[in-house]
Order: sequence, then C-alpha cells, then structure tokens
Amino acid sequence: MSEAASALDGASFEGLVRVADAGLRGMVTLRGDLGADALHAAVKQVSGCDMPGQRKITAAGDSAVAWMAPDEALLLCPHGQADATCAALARALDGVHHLAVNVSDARATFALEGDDGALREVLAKLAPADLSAEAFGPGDFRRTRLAQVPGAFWMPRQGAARVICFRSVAQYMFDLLTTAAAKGSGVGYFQA
Amino acid sequence: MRRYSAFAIAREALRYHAGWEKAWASPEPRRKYDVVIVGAGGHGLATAFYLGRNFGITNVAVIEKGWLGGGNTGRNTTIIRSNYLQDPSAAIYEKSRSLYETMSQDLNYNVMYSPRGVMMLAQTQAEVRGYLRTAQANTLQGVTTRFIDPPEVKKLVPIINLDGPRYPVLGALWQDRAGTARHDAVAWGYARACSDMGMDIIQQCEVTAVRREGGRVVGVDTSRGAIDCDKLGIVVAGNSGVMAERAGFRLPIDSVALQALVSEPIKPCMDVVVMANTVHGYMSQSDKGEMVIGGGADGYNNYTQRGSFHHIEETVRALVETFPMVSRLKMLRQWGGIVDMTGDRSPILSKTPVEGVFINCGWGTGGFKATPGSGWAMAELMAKGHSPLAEAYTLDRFREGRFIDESVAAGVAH
Amino acid sequence: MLILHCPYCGVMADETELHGGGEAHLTRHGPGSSDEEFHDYLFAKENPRGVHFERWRHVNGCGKWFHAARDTATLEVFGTYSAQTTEPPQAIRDAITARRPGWTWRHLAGSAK
Amino acid sequence: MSTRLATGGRLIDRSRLQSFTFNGARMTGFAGDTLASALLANDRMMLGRSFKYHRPRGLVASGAEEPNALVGLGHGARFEPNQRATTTELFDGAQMISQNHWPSLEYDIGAVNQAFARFLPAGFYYKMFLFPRVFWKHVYEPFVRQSAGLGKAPDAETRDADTYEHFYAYTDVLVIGGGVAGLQAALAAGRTGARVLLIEQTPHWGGRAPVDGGEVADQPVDDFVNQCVADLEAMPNVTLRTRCMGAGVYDHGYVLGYERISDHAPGMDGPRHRLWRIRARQVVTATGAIERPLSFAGNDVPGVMLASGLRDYVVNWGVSAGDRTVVVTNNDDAYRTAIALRHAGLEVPVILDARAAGGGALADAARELGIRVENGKGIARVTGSKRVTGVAICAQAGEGAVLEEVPCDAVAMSGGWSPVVHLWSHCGGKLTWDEGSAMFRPDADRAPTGHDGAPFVTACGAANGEFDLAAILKDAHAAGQAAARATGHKPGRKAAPKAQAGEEAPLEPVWLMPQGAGIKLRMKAWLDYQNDVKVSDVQLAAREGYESVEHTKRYTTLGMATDQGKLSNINGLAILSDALGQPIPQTGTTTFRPPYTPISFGAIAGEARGPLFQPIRRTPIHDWHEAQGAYMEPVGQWQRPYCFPQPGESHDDAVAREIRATRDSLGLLDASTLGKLIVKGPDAGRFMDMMYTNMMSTLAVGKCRYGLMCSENGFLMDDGVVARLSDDTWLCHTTTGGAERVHAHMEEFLQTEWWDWQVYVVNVTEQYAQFGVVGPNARKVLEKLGGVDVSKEALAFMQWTEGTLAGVDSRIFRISFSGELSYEIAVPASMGRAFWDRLLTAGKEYGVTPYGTEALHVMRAEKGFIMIGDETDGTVIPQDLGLNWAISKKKDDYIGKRAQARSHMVDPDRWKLVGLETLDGSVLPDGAYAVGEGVNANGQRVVQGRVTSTYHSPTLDRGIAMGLVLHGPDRMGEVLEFPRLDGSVVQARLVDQVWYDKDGDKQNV
Repeated sequence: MSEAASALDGASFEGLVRVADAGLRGMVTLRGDLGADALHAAVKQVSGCDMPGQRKITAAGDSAVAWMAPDEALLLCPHGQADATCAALARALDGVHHLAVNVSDARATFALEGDDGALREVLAKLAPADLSAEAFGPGDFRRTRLAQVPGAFWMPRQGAARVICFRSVAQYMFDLLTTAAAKGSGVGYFQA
Repeated sequence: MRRYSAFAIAREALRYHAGWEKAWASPEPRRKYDVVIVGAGGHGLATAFYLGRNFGITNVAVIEKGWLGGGNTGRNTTIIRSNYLQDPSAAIYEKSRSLYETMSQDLNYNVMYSPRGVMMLAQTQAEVRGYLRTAQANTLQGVTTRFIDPPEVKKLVPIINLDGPRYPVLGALWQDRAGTARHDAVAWGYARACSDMGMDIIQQCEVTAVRREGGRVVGVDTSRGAIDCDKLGIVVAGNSGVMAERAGFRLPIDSVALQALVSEPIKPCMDVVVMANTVHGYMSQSDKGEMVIGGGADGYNNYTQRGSFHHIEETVRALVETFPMVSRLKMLRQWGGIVDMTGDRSPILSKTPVEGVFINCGWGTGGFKATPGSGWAMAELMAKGHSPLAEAYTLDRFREGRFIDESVAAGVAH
Repeated sequence: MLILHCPYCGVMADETELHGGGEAHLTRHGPGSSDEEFHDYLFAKENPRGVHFERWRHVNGCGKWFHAARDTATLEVFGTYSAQTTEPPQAIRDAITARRPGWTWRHLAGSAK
Repeated sequence: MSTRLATGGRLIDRSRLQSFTFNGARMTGFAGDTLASALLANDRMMLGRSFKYHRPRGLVASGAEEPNALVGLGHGARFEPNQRATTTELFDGAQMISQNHWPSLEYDIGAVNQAFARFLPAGFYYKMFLFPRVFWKHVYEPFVRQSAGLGKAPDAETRDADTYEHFYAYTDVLVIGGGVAGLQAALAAGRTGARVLLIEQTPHWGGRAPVDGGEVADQPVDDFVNQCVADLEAMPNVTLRTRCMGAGVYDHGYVLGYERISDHAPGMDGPRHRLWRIRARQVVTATGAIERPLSFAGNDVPGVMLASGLRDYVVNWGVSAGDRTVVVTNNDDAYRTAIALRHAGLEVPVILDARAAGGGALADAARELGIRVENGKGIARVTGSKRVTGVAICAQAGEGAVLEEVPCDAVAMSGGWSPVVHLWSHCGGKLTWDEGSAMFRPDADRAPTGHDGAPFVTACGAANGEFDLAAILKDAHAAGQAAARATGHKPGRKAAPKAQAGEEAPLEPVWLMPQGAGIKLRMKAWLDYQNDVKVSDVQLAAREGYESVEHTKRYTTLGMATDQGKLSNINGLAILSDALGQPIPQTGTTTFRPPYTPISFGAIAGEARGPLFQPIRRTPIHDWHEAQGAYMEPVGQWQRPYCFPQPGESHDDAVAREIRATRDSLGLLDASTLGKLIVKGPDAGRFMDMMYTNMMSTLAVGKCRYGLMCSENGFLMDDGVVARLSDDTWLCHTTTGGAERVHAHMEEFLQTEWWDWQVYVVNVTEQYAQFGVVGPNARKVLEKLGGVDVSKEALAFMQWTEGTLAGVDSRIFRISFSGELSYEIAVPASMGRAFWDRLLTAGKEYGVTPYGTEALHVMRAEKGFIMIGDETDGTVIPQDLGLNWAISKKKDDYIGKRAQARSHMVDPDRWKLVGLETLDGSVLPDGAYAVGEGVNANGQRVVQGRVTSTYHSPTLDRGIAMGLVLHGPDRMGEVLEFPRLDGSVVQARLVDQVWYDKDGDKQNV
C-alpha cells in the first residue's frame, strides 16, 4: 500500500534537537495477562523479543515490545507486517483469553535525535516525568502526558528518543516538540 | 445603631473618627435562643437577618467557629447573576439578585453592588443552542437576559479576542443587571444589621455536638458552653458534612477545593464580567483594578483551602487565549476555598431527619451570588416550615432521581 | 499538586497524569435494591475530614484504576493499592493506624481490630 | 538629590553605558543597574503615586519588597504595567513610564484626595455612596475605578510578542535563595551526592552578605561566596540557577520556579519566562529577611527609605539617595548604613536610636567615625512633600514634642527584620513569635508535610530568624545536611565554615514613633505605602470591631497591595494587637499565598497559546476539508466541517445544497471522528448487555444494532451502532468525542466492579478513517470501485462485511443515519485520504457532494432520529425519547436500569418526545418553550415542553422540529404556543417526529 500516509508525511525540524515524523510504523496492541507464560512465548515467537518488564521496552531487529500496563503490551514492527503479526498472535494464543489488534494507523511516531541532554529537556518541558539519566534511559518506556495529550516515549539509545501519540493530535505534538526544541530555549539542566 | 452616611463621615472626620461605634457586638452566649444558626458566613447571617426582618424572630444566635465572613464569603470572585436554566435555580438566584439591588440601602452598608453585566460566551454551536434555550427559559422566568452577537460582545468587551484560532466567539448570553458586589461587605453589613436587631453573633465558638431528644433538636454544645434552642440552622459551607454528622445524618456532598486568583491592579479595561465555559475561565475587573479570575475545582476531597496548580494553569491559558493582553499582566495572589459539591451540583435547603434542624449547603461554586436569596428562603423555611424558593431543594430529591442539573445548558460551570 | 504511587506501573505519578474517581469500596446496587440502598450507593459518600479511601485512574499512564488511602486534611497518603479489593488491605490499615491511631472509616476502626 | 557616586558599586560595569527613558526623558545607567538604581542615579526619587490619596511615592527598598517603584515598561507588544523597578535589570533602550497619575507625575489631579484624606479613612466607602442608589454604578464607582488601578492596561489588541515555556524538574533537594545561607545549604546537601537544585531570584549570588561585610573562614565574605559558587558548579549533581524565583510551594513537594530569562535582554531568542514545576523531595528555604519600616509621621515622603535599601544603593550600585541622610533605628543593623554612607563620603547628620540604651559595637564604630548618635530619640515628623527636606526630632518615649529640626534629603529607617517566611507558610508551615527579635519565625516543629506525612521544608539562615553570619552558616549547613539525609543521602563530617561573629545590642520593638504619638501624627504615619493605610486606619478598624487580622486587612486594605504587605504586615498587626490589648501572637498573621512576588500570566500559560492553546484533533481528511474552504466546527477537540460553502454561498445555502445532493444522488461524509471500541472475551456478551440497554449478546455475527448507553444515574449518555465481529468480539461505535468517555466508562466497570469477567476493550477510533457514502447512487459508486459485493442480497440493511474495496482493506457497514441508502466504510487511517480521493473520482459522474455536520443533523432530524446532546442533555432517559424498543425487557440488569425505576423517572408527567410542526411552516426558535397556564409559586410562567432540535428542512421546505412535551405522545394533533424571544408566539402542532420516508423504503433498497 504505497499510498499509505503518516499523519505528517515526513515533516521535520532542526532546533535544539532534530524532530521528525518517524513515518508509519506497525503497531499491535496486545491485551492479556503479561505474566502468563503463554503470552511470553507468543510474544517471543511473533516478535523475537522478550516480554518487557514493568515500564520497559525490548527490541530485536526491527521489532520491539513495550510494556503499557500489566495486561497490555505494544508490539512494534514494520508497517506492512501488523496484520500478519495480529494473525500470528491469534494462532499462538489460540484458546488463551487475549485481544490483539492492529493500531498502526491510530498513532503517530516522532523521532528526536541530537544532544542527549537537550533531548531530555525537550521532553521535560512537556511531560511531568523525571527525565534525568538516573531515572530514565535506553530500555525504559514511559506512558505519560505531553502538555495536554497522552503520549509515550522511549530512548532507542543515548541521544535519541521516540515519542508516540494518537494520530489525530500528530500536528499538535509536532508543534509542541518543535516549540520545546526552538533555538535559544535550552535549559541546561541535564548537562552533566 | 448610628446610621452611616456621608454626613456621618464628615461629622466624625472633625473629631478624627474617634466616635465610631462597633459595627456589631461581641456578646457572651446566652443559655437559650429561639433559633441558633451555625455559621456566620454570608448565608448564615442572611438567614438570621431575614428571620428578623421578615418574621420578627430576633431571639437568634449566629455561632461561628472562626471569624464572621471568614469562609467562602471572603474567598469568592464576587459574581452575581441569575441567568440559570432550571426554574428552581432561576427563581432563587433572581430573588437573590434583586435583593442585591437594594442591599446597600436595606442594610445601611455599602456592599458596592455593581450591576455591570455578566456575559457568558458561546464558543460552539452546542453552546449557542444551550444559551438560546437559557434565554428562552429566562424570559418565562422573569429573568432579563438576551443573546447577543459577536460585534456587541466586542463592543462591551474591547479586550476580547473574537477569533481565537480554536473557539471563535459566536455570541453570548448577556444579563445586564448582573454584576459584582464587595463580598466582605455583604457579611459585615448583615452582621451589623443582625446585631442591631438584638441578635447575638458569637465568633470563635465551635459547635461540638447537636443535642437531640426524641428525634428533635434541643440545643447545641459549643466550645463556650451549652446553648438551648428550638430550631437549628446549619449553614456551614465547606464543613457541612462534618456538622451534619454531629447532628446525626449524612449529606450527599463532597468537599473539594475551588480556586481563584487576581492580577495586579491596572486601569479600567473591562467593565463587565465575562465567563467562557468552553475554555474554563472567567474574569472581571474589581474596583481596585485587579482582574479577578475564577479557577476550577479539584477532582478530589480536600479540606486544605489549597488547590492544585494545574487548575490555575488551565484557567490562565484560557484567559490568555480569550483576552490576549492579559499575557503581560501578572498573577498577584491565588487562594482556595472549600466548597460543597452535591450529586447534581445544586444546593440543598431542606428539613432534615432531625426535627427542628434545617440544612443549607451544597452551593458548590455558586454560593456568593445566592447569599441574600438563600437567606431569604432559609428564613422562610425555618419560620414557616416551607418556602416556595426552597421547595425543589430537598434532601430526598436524590432518592427520587429529581435532579436540578444546571450543567445541561452547554457545559455551564456555575 | 498530589503525587501518588501507581501500584500498577510503579511510578510516582503527578496529579496531572491522574483522574480522581471519588470514594472507593462502594457496593453496587442494581435492580431489586431498595431506594435507600440505591441512594446510598450513588450519593451517600463518606466525606471525612481525615482518612479517606478513594479511587484514582492513572489515565495518562497505564490506564488502570487504583485505590488510595489519604488524609483529606493534610493530604498525607498512607498507601495506594489494587482496585480489585472490596475493602482496604490489612497492610494499608496498619499503615494508617501507625499514623492516625484511633482512626475510623465506615465500619473500619484502626484501634478496634 | 540622589546621584551616582564617583566610585563604588560592586554590581555595575561602568564601562557599559545603557541608555533609557523615563516619562520620555533620556537617561543613562550602567550594565548591572536595576531600573531603580539607574533612576535613582538620575535623581529620580519620586516614581509614582499612591493608590488612594495619590501621594507622591519614592523608592523605599532595593528588592522584592518594594511597594512604590512600579513602572510601565516597554511599549507596544512588549508593554507591561507594574514592573517593580527594584527587581528588573536595566537594559539598553528601556522605556519607562510612571503610573497612577493624571495628567503627570508632578502635577496630579487625583492628589486632591490628599486634602480630603481626613474624610476618607479606612472603610469610608462602606459608609457612604449609599444614596441615591443608581449613583454607585454611574457616578461613584467609575470615579473609584479610574482613580485606583495603578498601571495602564496593555492595549486591547496587544498580542504578546514573547514566548513562554514550562519545565519539569525532579530533585532531591531544592534550595531557594542564593545568599550565603542558600549557598552553604546547597554545599552541605550537594556533598552528600544528593541531587540539588539551587535557585536565586536575582542575577547575583551572595544575597546581602557582601553588602553587610564580614569574614568567613578567614576570607572576606565576597571571596567566600565566589568559592561556594565555584565549588557548587564543580559538582555534577548540583544545578545553579539565577534569575529564578521560588514563587510558591505546593502540596507534595511541588514548587514553582519563575525564571526570567530575557527580561534583561528583551527580544533575544527563546522564551521570555520559564515556569519551573519542580518536584522536590526536600525544600530548603534560604529566602533571607526583609527590613521593616518605622511608623512615624511623614514616613512616606520620597527620600524616606529602608536603611538596608539605602546601603544597597551605595554599595551595590554606587548611588547615593541623598547628600545628608538621617538614620533612625531600633536596632544595630542600621548603623551599617551610616557607616557605609560615611565611607562613601556622604553626610550623616545624626543617628536617632529609639533605644534608651542605644546600640553596641556598631554604634561605637559610628561614633568613632564622628557621627552624632542620639539614644532614646525618634522622628516626630518628616518635612517635605515630594522630597524630604528635614526631620523633627523628638523623644521616643514622649508624644512628639519637637526637640530639634535637622535638614536632610534622605532618611534611612530600620524597625528590625522579618524573616521571609512566605514559602515556608504556603503549604501549611506554622510560625512562632520570637519575642527577643520581635519577629515571626518558622516553627520547626510544625513544618509543612508531604505525601508521606513527613516534613519537607526546612528554613535556614535569616529566613529562619538567624542574623549573625556565623549562626546563619551553621544553621544553613545543618539544614542542607538534614534535607539530604531525609532523601537517603549520608552527610559527611565536614562542619560549617567558621565566621567572625559580631556582638549586637538587642533590638527594642518600636511599633509607633514616638510611642505616645497623637492622632494627628498617627494619621500621617503610614503602614502600607501603596494602599495608603495608616496607623490611624488600623486603630479605627479595631475600634469598629474588625478585630480579626483578616477583618482588619480587608477593611483597611492593609497588605493587599502588589507587595502583599511585605513591609506593612508585621507593623500593622502590631498596631492592631496594641489596639486590641492583646499580645501579637494572639492576633496572628494573615495567610501567605503564592506567588511570592507576582508572576506573569504568560509564564503560567506557557506554550499553550495560539495553535497550541488546546490540541486540535484532525481526521485524515482534515487538510482536504480546509483546502475546500470548509467552515469548521469544534466538536470536542475535533474539528469537523459544518458545511462546505461554495463561493457566494451562505452557510444555509450550502447546507441545503448538500442535503439535496445527498437525497437526490450521492453525498459523502467524513465520519472518522466516530468512536470505535473493540470489546472481546468470553464474558464480552454479558458485559455488552450491562453496558447497553439493548440485548447485545444475541446480536448475530455479521449484523449491526443501534444501541443506547446510560449512566448509572439512568441518563442517556451515548448511542451508536454496534457490530458483532465474531463469536467473542463486538465493535462499538460511539458519538464523536464520546470514545474516550465511553472507553473510560467500560474500563471503570471492568476494573472496579466486574474484575473477574474476562473482557478486554481497546479503543481503535483513530485506526480507521470512516466515510459515509450516502444517497440513491451509493451502491453504484461502490460497485464501480469494485472488490466487494455490496448488493442488497449480499449486504442487507444493518449488516456489515469486509473485503478489499478499490484495493483497500475495508469494513463496510450498511447503516443509515440519513434515511437514504447508505454505507459506512472504514479503512486504515493511513489509506484514508487515498480512499477518499477514489470515492470523489468514482462519484464524479453522480455529482458527489461532501456534506458537513449541519446537513447530517438536518437529515437525521428529517428522519426523526435523536442526537445525543440535542434530544439529550444529561437529564433525559431513553424512555423520554420513546426509545423503549431499544431497552431490553428480558434483562435483569443494565447500567442505569435501577435508576430508571426511581419515582421521578417513572413519573407519568415526564416530558416525552414528539415532532413539532409549525402552523405557518416557519422554523421554531432554538430552545423555545411551550407555555402552559398561569405561573408557578415563584411567579414563573408555567411551561409544558421545549424544543430540542429545530431546522429548516430543504427536503420538505418547511420548519421541522422535535421536542419534549408533557404527555406529548398522547396529545398528537394538539397545538402549543412557543413564545419567541421578541415576544411574538409561534404555534406548533404535535406530530410524529419522522418527517421523511416514514416506512424506511429508501434505506432498504
């Protein structure tokens, strides 16, 4: 489906850090008891990733699995593979009470890249979360609020972050992030 | 009582104001009164005043835990209006508003009632329909309101931004005889008038128990001794549940913090009161020049008189959007009060399971504007056992599912 | 500005991530209940100046409801716990007793265990 | 006169000239000046007029406590009234104007109030303006308002040129105040490894100490400060921040920091202010102390200043307030001012020490410099009006008999010091009265408590009532260590640095000077300079029974000015206590409320302005709608097209055209905003039966059913079409903007009531773009797109199917909200726009017409369908709307069922839904009521119904309406009267509310 379009169609911005629409990403919401062996096995089988612990994200290849709640995980995969992932989960979890659904298009993803401290600052202007390196780093996943909308973020590595929000507020989120990353607005709080 | 007037001031000025007498007496409590009112806020004092004025009942004590007028009476944003949708609301708030019109003269105390007009902005199609409905209802209720168009809004409020990128102003419900009054003066004026009628206002006296015999009230125990009474009125907004518990019954009330704030004073720039319910902000300018701003209520039970800052934030951003010039003004002070929230956000003016005990509570965010009307209705209820103005506001309406819900008019916050 | 520990996702959550849901441990009354029972279910809430058990939802977070034991006069939080309980767990009650000897709430009393 | 001294000024850079204007006059200052020091250097002592009497007002202080020196700063989109000159840094090009006068600062009409001051005591307005009644609004009030109000309002059309932002910071220890106490506390805490944030409101570290002098660890205090800052900067766990004020301390360790990033350099890149929301586990307030004025007659004349302020101007900025300064005091500290003045080569004709026994070592030092010191003396009155010309000396013990007149052009006064306890008190910290120092200080045993019930604020240094340098450092060191310890960090053994301690003689409280001052002097002895509250006013309030400190404050306006009583409160309550004959602690203080000093609304709003004011939710077709010139309507946070007006078309015209095109051929609706929830699990069926009034568990797979959802209170809260996707899976549609509410409603019951039920719910609203393809040609278009059999046989009314339509994965619902043949098609949101384009292309031959929400509303009304929010308003139950058919009789329970059995809900007199047909074909007014007979007990007109929806129907070319009417369905054919707002009356007949295609033939084809 080459006509498929992300909400912001590749918009990007350079400021304290680079903020860019990360394009379409496959996403599957999996509801179920994340503590159950069956889910661990199914997630591993379908994504190659271990089931993440509380507020963690695990990754393998171009897949990742994020902990959303004790009974909810978010599987990330290439955009075209989301339906197949759902189907694979359904097969793997046959007979186990769960709900797996493609939510790839319900969300927008943004990539923040640049100085690690600046990147943390941009998020800390918007989210009531402790963004210090002691409290949050690669492998962590945080669902919270960014200004007036719910969102979540994680750091694939130092100096990089991904932010997801609902698709309908993609423009709002992009504007928030670029405003927070505007030149001249550095805080200098996280620089060691 | 020595009457207040410009001549009295001139006379006193000549002797350096040495001759002013106390505005109200501070007597020791007597052993027995016909009526005891708990709570010397605006509503309690107004109840006492109209018991005396309308029914000749003056053997009355008003008992106050702290200082008279020290609760919500002195913490609100002083707005007075009666453009309510539902009949019972419109009736009592309009009665109240009309009593404000002559209050300064009735009490011989200038409460500075300023009928500068109150405007409620319509910023969505649903709100337009809601306010048109209110305007229709008000016409039949004898409340003078009308729906005005955006140019008239701008004329009345030059600092408004009609074309916000988010919610353009599509019109407004306008009540030109609504306005503001000096809140402290309302309590002080009633207190002085009550004291003048021979009533006892007993401050710094806490009611610790309600004494009952055979299901009927016989008196109260206080931190200053026992006091007998035939009838007891509980008028203690912010503490209603606790007092009701002492009288042996429960109320459908949650106590939450409601916040307000003022800016530094500036020269007059807004002559009317503007309420913007879609974006949750309202603002007026006091005679001192401060922009007086009402914030939201917390979503949790709280007795601290301190609210959560994010409500202030939400209100301020709404006002910056609606009146862009306020961006460069500064917040001088913020504060909170504890308000009673009932199941339908409308008040309770009712008899109670205890004979002789009457309750007046649950005004939520609308208490100040109701002060004289509430006192008038409560006095009638206590004196006669029923009052048309209080008729709908019984405790048992929640059991029957007979709500008086004002929020139905397009998200109106009181 | 409250900060409450979400027992599900384990963060100290800022109040702006949360949504307050009123009194906890209500018993739902449906068809067949008396007017009195139904009224009390919906309206006769505890509203103490003191120990209060209440519901919160971590709405901008894991989305889960949880319960909190909190003092409405000091805003002290004695603890948060699962919403899937019909009354406060003993550990929470003990924590309250340690801080507020003699506390009471509905049929629960700190000292009378 | 005031002037710049040839030398001195530790904060200014004399090599960097800054030019500015005051009331249009060009002046110059230096980098490092405040607006106040620069004005003073240019001989501008008088800067404004007071609130009530319009008396001349000059600088009193040098910091945040300044009540008088408020100016309008900047111009145009950067104009700001009430800028405190003492706390705003000078910048090149600054434009200042003075406030509260007309026509000019020097000659002010309002100053006539001074002449009437005797007739305008505290509370005078409560006692007058009573007659005639209308005069208050039309004559008195406008006058009062115009003469009050201080600074001029920014222009009505001003759009702030600056930006603002927020920042969340978490820290173990927050230290507020960067004086020596704050620095030492931060060091002590930082050395434990705790995360420390230290904020200071001014641009400089060290606070008062460098001005007052002294030695720490055998080095000058200046060097000590520099060493501290260097040490702190070297610690990776410590963050330092100047120009950042602790504005408020809130519950659970939430603190507001107000950072003024570019007030000293307007127009630079980035935000002007940043509001820090700090979550601190421990807070140390090292906020210093504020000097108190003395109450003597004429203490408000420009030139009378706080002794510390006068000293600051000399030492920090090299500015003298006057050539000859009389010092008047009740404590030793003011001697430092005399000594500093003398060192700067200025004259101090006399120090008046109100204490009979006089001062200690500092007094001796002053005498050694040859300064005359008079013990037991005070000021009877100050001479001069716009500027001090001299003082009359009297005995403090007497009634004010003048002993001697001394010419001077400045007076330095000191009534002792009050710790800045604001931040300690904001969140419930209590105070204790310290008799010895005559001050309220924090009561460490009654500190503010946090979420765990433990204290979380510690005051230290002068803010804790310690004034000796050695004691300050010791106290701050202990506070920093204690705070760190409370966050689980272990302090080392390092002790506080030693400081040289100087012995000071005790202060003697002086609340009135002289102590027996008569009424004429008391009427000239100011407490609150800005609000014109005098000693006599507070005494009057007490006499009239306004005995509580809150009463007195409100009656006199004491402490209600923009300085919030920083200078006046303690003096005022001492006067009040004296008048009431009770000790000061019994009188108590008024409540301290945030912010410490005013903070900009811009900063509070942060980034949320303009496009970021609130989130706007956009569908995948949003850009297309905008490009078509759609008139958008906010529905919740969504923006939906109301209609698509073509050039020259009114909105009404456009709506009519859209409806006709749809009914005649083909309309397209962007319905993406409808909520979509998936409910799945073994218990999903019974859960659905509880959520909806209908029986949903029996819905066959492949079919759709219209469902109603009520609150537990019985009221109708949402409606929508439910489709059964599989044996254990349902898809629920909600209203626009209802998805989050309904989802939360479901989760609430699943998590808190039926947590043993096996059901999962996921909100998939935004996964799909959803379109209504509506009209007689709808099927033809879909067939043209191809890929799915949408024939009547394959896809009957109220069925759904899925497949690849026009090459796009689609779910197709055969449902209708318009009465026409209609399909709703859901496609992945990423394909939404592409699919929409295909529909437009394929529909071209049928004149495909996108329609908006208003056409949607009119068409549903023509069919008699209810709309949540129109027919319902939160008080309406389904039974009122004749929707009994959608309420299952077979179920024992559903949410709302019990509530609907209450007496008022089953009352036969509830208003019920009917159609309303005007006799003249006109459109009933929105919200109109049907009147009944007479009036009720409150004199209100009796009503018997109301209009819930009313439109002009282009299809019928007449007004159509629905309404709720008393016994409505039993009164078909009756005519009711609906008054219009203009007083005229519309008559309407009660009719069936289905106006169009009553039998449903069109949607069933």
